Amino acid sequence: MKLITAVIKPHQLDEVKEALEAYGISGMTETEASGYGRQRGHSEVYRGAEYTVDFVPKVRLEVLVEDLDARSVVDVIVKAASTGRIGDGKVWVLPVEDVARVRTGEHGVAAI
Amino acid sequence: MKLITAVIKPHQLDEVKEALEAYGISGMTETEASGYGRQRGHSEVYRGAEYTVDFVPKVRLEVLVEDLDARSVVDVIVKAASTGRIGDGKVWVLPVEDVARVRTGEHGVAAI
Amino acid sequence: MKLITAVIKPHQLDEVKEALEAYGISGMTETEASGYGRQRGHSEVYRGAEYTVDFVPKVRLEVLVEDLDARSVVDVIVKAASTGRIGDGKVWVLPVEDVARVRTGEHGVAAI
Amino acid sequence: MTCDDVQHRRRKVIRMENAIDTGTTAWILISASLVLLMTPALALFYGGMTRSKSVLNMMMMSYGAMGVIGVIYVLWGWSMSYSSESVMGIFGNPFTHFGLADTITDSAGEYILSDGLPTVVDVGFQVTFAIITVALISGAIADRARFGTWLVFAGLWATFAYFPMAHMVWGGGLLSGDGPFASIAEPIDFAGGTVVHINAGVAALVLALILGVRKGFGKSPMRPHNLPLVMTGAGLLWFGWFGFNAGSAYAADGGAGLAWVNTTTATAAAMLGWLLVERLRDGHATSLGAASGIVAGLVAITPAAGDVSPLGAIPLGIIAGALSAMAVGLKYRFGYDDSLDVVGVHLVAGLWGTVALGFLATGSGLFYGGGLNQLWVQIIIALVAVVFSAVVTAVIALILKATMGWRIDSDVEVMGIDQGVHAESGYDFTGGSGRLASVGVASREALPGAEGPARSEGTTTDIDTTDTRETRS
Amino acid sequence: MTCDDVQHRRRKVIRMENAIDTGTTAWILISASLVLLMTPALALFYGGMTRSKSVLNMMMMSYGAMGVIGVIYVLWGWSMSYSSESVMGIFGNPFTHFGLADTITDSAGEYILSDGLPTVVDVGFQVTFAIITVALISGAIADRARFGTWLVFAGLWATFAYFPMAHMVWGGGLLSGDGPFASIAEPIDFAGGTVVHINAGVAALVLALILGVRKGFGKSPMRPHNLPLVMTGAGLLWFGWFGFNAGSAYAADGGAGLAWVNTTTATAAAMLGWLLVERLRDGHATSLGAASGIVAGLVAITPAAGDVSPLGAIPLGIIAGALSAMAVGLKYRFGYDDSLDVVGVHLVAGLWGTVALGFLATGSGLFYGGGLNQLWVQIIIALVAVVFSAVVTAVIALILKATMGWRIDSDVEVMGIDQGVHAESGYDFTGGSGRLASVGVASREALPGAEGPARSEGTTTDIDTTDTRETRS
Amino acid sequence: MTCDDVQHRRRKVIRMENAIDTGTTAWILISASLVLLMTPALALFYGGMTRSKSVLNMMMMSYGAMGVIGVIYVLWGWSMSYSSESVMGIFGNPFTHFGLADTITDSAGEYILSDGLPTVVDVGFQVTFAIITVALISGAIADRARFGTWLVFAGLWATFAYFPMAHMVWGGGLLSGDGPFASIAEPIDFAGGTVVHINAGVAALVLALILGVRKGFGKSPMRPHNLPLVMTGAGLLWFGWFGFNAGSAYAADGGAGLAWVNTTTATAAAMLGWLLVERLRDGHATSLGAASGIVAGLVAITPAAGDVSPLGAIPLGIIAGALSAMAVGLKYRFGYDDSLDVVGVHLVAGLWGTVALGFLATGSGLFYGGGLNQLWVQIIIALVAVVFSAVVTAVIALILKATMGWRIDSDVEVMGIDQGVHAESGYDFTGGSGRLASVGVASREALPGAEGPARSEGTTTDIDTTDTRETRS
Ligand SMILES: Nc1ncnc2c1ncn2[C@@H]1O[C@H](COP(=O)(O)OP(=O)(O)O)[C@@H](O)[C@H]1O
Ligand SMILES: Nc1ncnc2c1ncn2[C@@H]1O[C@H](COP(=O)(O)OP(=O)(O)O)[C@@H](O)[C@H]1O
Ligand SMILES: Nc1ncnc2c1ncn2[C@@H]1O[C@H](COP(=O)(O)OP(=O)(O)O)[C@@H](O)[C@H]1O
Repeated sequence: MKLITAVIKPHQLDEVKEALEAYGISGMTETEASGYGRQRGHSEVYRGAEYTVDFVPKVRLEVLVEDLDARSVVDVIVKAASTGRIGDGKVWVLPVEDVARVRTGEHGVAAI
Repeated sequence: MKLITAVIKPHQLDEVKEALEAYGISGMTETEASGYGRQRGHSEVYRGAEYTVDFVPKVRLEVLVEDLDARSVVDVIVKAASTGRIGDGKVWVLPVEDVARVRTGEHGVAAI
Repeated sequence: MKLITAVIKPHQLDEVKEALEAYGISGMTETEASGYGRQRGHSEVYRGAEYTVDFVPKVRLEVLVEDLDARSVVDVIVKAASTGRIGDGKVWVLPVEDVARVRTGEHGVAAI
Repeated sequence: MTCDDVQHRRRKVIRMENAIDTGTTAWILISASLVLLMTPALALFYGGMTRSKSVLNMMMMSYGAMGVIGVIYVLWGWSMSYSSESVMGIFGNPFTHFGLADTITDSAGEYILSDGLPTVVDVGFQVTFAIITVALISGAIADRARFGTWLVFAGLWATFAYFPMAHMVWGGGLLSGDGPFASIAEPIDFAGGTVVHINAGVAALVLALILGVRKGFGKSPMRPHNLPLVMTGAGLLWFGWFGFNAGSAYAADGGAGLAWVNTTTATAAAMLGWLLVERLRDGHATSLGAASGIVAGLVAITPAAGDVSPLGAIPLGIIAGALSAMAVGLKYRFGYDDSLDVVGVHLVAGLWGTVALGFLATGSGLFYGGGLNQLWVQIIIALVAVVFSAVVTAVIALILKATMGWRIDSDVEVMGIDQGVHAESGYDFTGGSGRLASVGVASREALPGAEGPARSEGTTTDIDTTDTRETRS
Repeated sequence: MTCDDVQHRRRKVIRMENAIDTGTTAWILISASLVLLMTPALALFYGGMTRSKSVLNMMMMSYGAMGVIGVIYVLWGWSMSYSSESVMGIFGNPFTHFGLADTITDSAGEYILSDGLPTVVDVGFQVTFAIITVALISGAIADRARFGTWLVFAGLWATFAYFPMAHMVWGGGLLSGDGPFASIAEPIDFAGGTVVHINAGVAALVLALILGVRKGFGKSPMRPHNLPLVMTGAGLLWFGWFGFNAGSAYAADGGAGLAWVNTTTATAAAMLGWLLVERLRDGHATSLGAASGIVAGLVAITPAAGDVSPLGAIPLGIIAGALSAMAVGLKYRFGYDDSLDVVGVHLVAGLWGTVALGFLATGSGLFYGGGLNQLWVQIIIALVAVVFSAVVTAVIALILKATMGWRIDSDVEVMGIDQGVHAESGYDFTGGSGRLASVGVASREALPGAEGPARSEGTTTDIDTTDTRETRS
Repeated sequence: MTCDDVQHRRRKVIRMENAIDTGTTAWILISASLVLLMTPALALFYGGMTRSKSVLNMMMMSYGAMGVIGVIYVLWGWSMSYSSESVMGIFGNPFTHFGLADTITDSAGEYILSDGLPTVVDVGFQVTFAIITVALISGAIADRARFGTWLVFAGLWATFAYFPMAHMVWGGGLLSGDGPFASIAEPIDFAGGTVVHINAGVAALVLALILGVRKGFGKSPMRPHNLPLVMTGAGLLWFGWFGFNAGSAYAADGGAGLAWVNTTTATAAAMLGWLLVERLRDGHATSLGAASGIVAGLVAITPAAGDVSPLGAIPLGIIAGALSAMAVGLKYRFGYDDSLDVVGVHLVAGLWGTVALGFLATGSGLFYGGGLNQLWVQIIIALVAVVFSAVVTAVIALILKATMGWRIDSDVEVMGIDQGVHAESGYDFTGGSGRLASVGVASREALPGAEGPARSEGTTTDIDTTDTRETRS
């Protein structure tokens, strides 16, 4: 099993979710995140003092998948999340040793 | 060493924390998350327009453990987090190559 | 490739970011987190009822690096994040199987 | 109608005057506006104190009281409070002035005046008291009450507890200067210690007992989610209370000025009293303590605002703050879930303020050489108010429990009453995900693109109460 | 000047009195203050309803209106509204009283009075109406309008739409009791159903059409980010509206009292009306519904506050709430992005309140045996107001579209107008990261340690509109 | 007492009148209420501007001032301000009217009147000015001051700086029309430019210098955490300021109306002035700028509200806004941490408003042909106020520094003063984890299930100041 983590732009979330669902993935976990990279932050001015905010809002998605699906799921995400502009984000794949479903106590692929 | 990640229902957090502490684990990191899965979200109505919120609030726990503890810690979490209802969450285990404690600079198992 | 996750004190974030940048790392993802460990939380009192908040605010940084950089990046982070006090946090290293850049679809080291 | 048709607050002699006093009229107009503002202020005070998942329901209980009482007051509320056709000194005949008949203008089409004040202005002033009193009670039943049951309760309680009590104390009834106890000493309730605070505080206790505790009461943390809101509420309450207390002088004169100064002095003192207890007992002076002390002081000075000196207002306030600070913990010991401490603040400080007049009333109080009579009569009216409110509230609440039911589903309580009952969330700071599913145009059509038929069964079932039924696939 | 130089609201005979009525003066002074407060209250009501990324811009449109109108009103606003030199009954000569010349004191240096009220107090009262009317419009163009264009629009619209309409209805113009339609029946607009609500509501519709929809309108969720703010705003609006309606009695008397009571009764009823529609249609009574119902009720009673009975105010309110609750969905059907429902609330309830007087006006209304004349004249003034406002607004808005431009960059719209246009964020609860880059001392130096020269080009380019240019390395 | 016992604001001749003016009384009653509201409004304005970890402490400094001054004003504040037993024209004898003796009623038990206004109403009005002035200062010492020291400072500063200054300017003292400078021209301070704003602004500067800068000042971002709160505060301040300025006319008359209109006009103009500077200098007009401009305008018009024309109020306001917008950056250049810009806003605009009268006062100002005398005397009273406030504040603050200490522990400062000092958090939007450990019933028992004995040592030690001691195991 693999854990696919995707850091994407917030307003692409719905599109990614729908693409995953269309692919057959129906579970995922989302966290709010902030990204630092080539995409620049913005600055704000309060009573003439300028603040630079370097981090840009992102959404971080985690999806557990079977080994075989990993590659295609990465592709699905990349396709759905892409706007072609700086800051579209990253997707990475980690090996997973075990998964358990809390409700049933099942382990392994059945638990995804 | 292993990294155990658990996505659970928010109001089970205290129970899981206490179960881990009883087991002998006394460190963990928590992030707020939202989950998408079999458990449905809810809808809200604003001036007659109905919005569907698909993601459900979850808590995401990360626990670094020694290899030998991994299996039992997963069990401890599953037991403590379970309410027997849809949406109780998932637990997964990742292999960890190195751990360092920032304060002391220690590495490896000593740093957990 | 490796994924380095660091859980640090919030007001060390800027220092760590600058140290990483100085080292040559110019991308990272940040999430707000809460930590539980040796550092104690605090208590609050509302109309005479005392609440204990066990979790302490932390920042969770994720940095994708090439294999060779992993060890040094951990060191850079440990050095920049350290204040010498309880609760400075942890850094851990996970193996990464694949990385993709969403904007371009590139894979592997080029995508970092 | 004739002018002696209406009996009113602190005035024994009602006479028809030809001349309007525009200054007094202006003052009561603005006082009425100030007291009306107190209910939204209370909604902030209460709303900030709940957890974020129930802030809207908490505010809605106050706003709902505005809706219900705002309508019924002009129908039968005024008549039940101030009709001179008193039924055994307990309530006025609801039909004499039903719908404000014979209240606004006389047969010649002229506005009816009483002591230079148009009666219709007084109606406005009075309705605001009825609203806030009902709203106060809601603090006891945070997070768990059916909204429909609350609205019905609001109407019934105003009718059977508030209007009669207003009649008894201010409308020439049993507890007024025309009542049987006045032979001991004239009972003093300047602006509503019995009618408003004891009345609401007792009702709160009764409701808390009848509804039972929230899930996790005494264990889970239920700390205020937004203290700046609480402090804003307390500040606006203080502001509005000038209408409540100084407006109750019924004139723009020195008496109103004295009530104004006493209100400020006692409130400042009560804030310090509460903070002092906290500092000594818990080690920290808190902002919730300051806000709560303000309200305790305002409550305690309410019955006394026109009848103590500013020097007397200082101990009255300090003791009110300290007493309430100590009383709010009792619910944990006795196990009633008076969620936002209506009992600890309004009942305790209301009783204290009413009884303290026995000592501090300038002229008739014990410390001013007036003997024990005033103290005695103050205790009597407080007790009558306690008993009356307890009985009436219990009867209404139990009937509603048996018929409509009081508690929401316990899973909805855990999920949050805002989402479950009102289908809303208080806050959305991230502009999170979600889809627009359908829009409620008159004909309630689904939007193009919305999946399936509009789910008219609402949201409350979408939580983990049921098992496999609720799966997506 | 002579005293008959000024024509004013509901008074046919303007006479110079020697004696000031301090009670009335006090009441109008506080009424003016209350109405001024309505604009910040509106900013809360509107601001809470937007997404968190646009809350500041939303509030700034209201505050900006205070800035612009606050200045131009004393320059030419008063004169255009109330100068007795009327230009065809449509507007007053802006020069007669430019800069309040001959308005405050007479040649002897005494304050000019009219019916016992100093005219300068009336000026204060009037400016607040002009401000709030302009601010109301902004609800239609949330999240997407250039701030500079808005400020210019505010000044032009007040000048060409508001001041003339005030003149027509209250300043002795076309739609007043001195106008041509008064021969049918005297038109009634007690406190601004036509001048304020229909006027602003139509302008909102026209602007929404001219600006076009927001990105994602009807698809993305655009739910309120802070409902406690919305409810607070509604509560403060109710409070402020007492100045608006009861202040429009122009005296501290029974008439003001009647307006006060009607305002409360109709508003309470409208809240219940809105909640009822929601409960039946959507299954949930919401807090946004309660807040919206309050505003709908306040709007509907505005033209009628002095001319219906409290019993008449109840159906007037209930129907206003229900109608508006049904009307807010129309924008989805017809595809105009009236973001915060100015049309559904202010135009619909404003029309209803104005026309309802034809039925409910005590004395002249159909239900009071007054025949059809009042109804007929109410429909006429409503229609004239609709057409006048539509034409004037369209001309101004189209000219601005062609010259300054209305819409912000669509990428800024997605990022959020607060960051893009005002270089601010509404909230920062985490005390997140960031650096102080430079400070704007008079000479605007970079701080020691700030990297590079101060970026004076601002922030709006720092977003993902451009491609490789914006990379860091 | 005799009636000439009290010297008061702008009235040279104090006469005992038999007749109360109820209109004026109503206006001053409501004005007092409005000014009292300004302090909670200030708490919002200031609270929203801090980081979220200090919002409660920031608000508590304002509320704490209400507590302390609310009590001491009736004890000795009134007497020190307005007793006719003046000590060298600097302060009144605190004992003449200690506890409001001989202030409320005369020997016959009748309310004492002065110019038709009951003196007790005036007491209420005055106490609110004292409160807000003290609260204003707190903006300079955000995030870092011991709460106990602040409360003591509040009481001392009111006693030694505010009451004397009120006496000097309004109580017939040195800077009044009865003082030595009146021979040049009668000094003008209509509503408190010197007494309130210069006084508080100078005190703020002195405190900022004595307390020193916050950790990270000029480097870390310290941006406002809740701008809607700031804007709400500014809106409520504007509203409350009508009591402050128009109430200072001491009558419900044309003079009050003029002050009202000037207040609105200058404030609108100042908002535009501030926004203009920002737009030109920084490229963005901000909401914080609008809110700040409002306050700068209100401050500048304060001394001038009754003595300029609305046309004069426009430049007075614009310049106030622009000057303050430029001045707020000075703290970075000179390195004093006047955290929320009390100096930049209150001192600068207060000085400007006071001095501008030399040019713009109708009648005596330079631009009105009055020569230089008025300008000269305005500069003198401003300078005297600056020096007096600086000296008194420095003495008090240094004594407190040496005795109680001003600064909280630097680790608590980093963690957040709310948690460290008040043991509270401003917000909890997630209903996060945590346990109820014990409850403070009178006898403070631990709850069943709470671990170990109640930790009475509070929370401040639970942070990373100590090392191994604080480990869990
Ligand atoms: N080395 C990295 N490790 C972890 N996250 C990264 C890394 N580099 C970039 N990211 C994440 O990816 C996001 C997009 O990266 P950025 O460099 O801005 O644009 P792009 O991926 O289009 O080149 C960042 O905001 C950050 O969240
Ligand atoms: N494939 C997945 N990858 C990552 N997280 C998942 C996945 N499936 C489920 N989850 C997480 O687990 C939570 C519970 O899953 P759900 O399907 O609702 O119920 P259950 O686990 O009881 O079958 C989800 O809300 C989500 O956070
Ligand atoms: N076993 C663990 N697994 C995951 N995170 C941990 C673990 N132990 C500690 N942490 C994280 O590291 C932070 C610091 O740990 P703590 O024990 O307080 O201090 P220190 O690391 O200095 O000994 C914790 O707040 C928590 O976020």
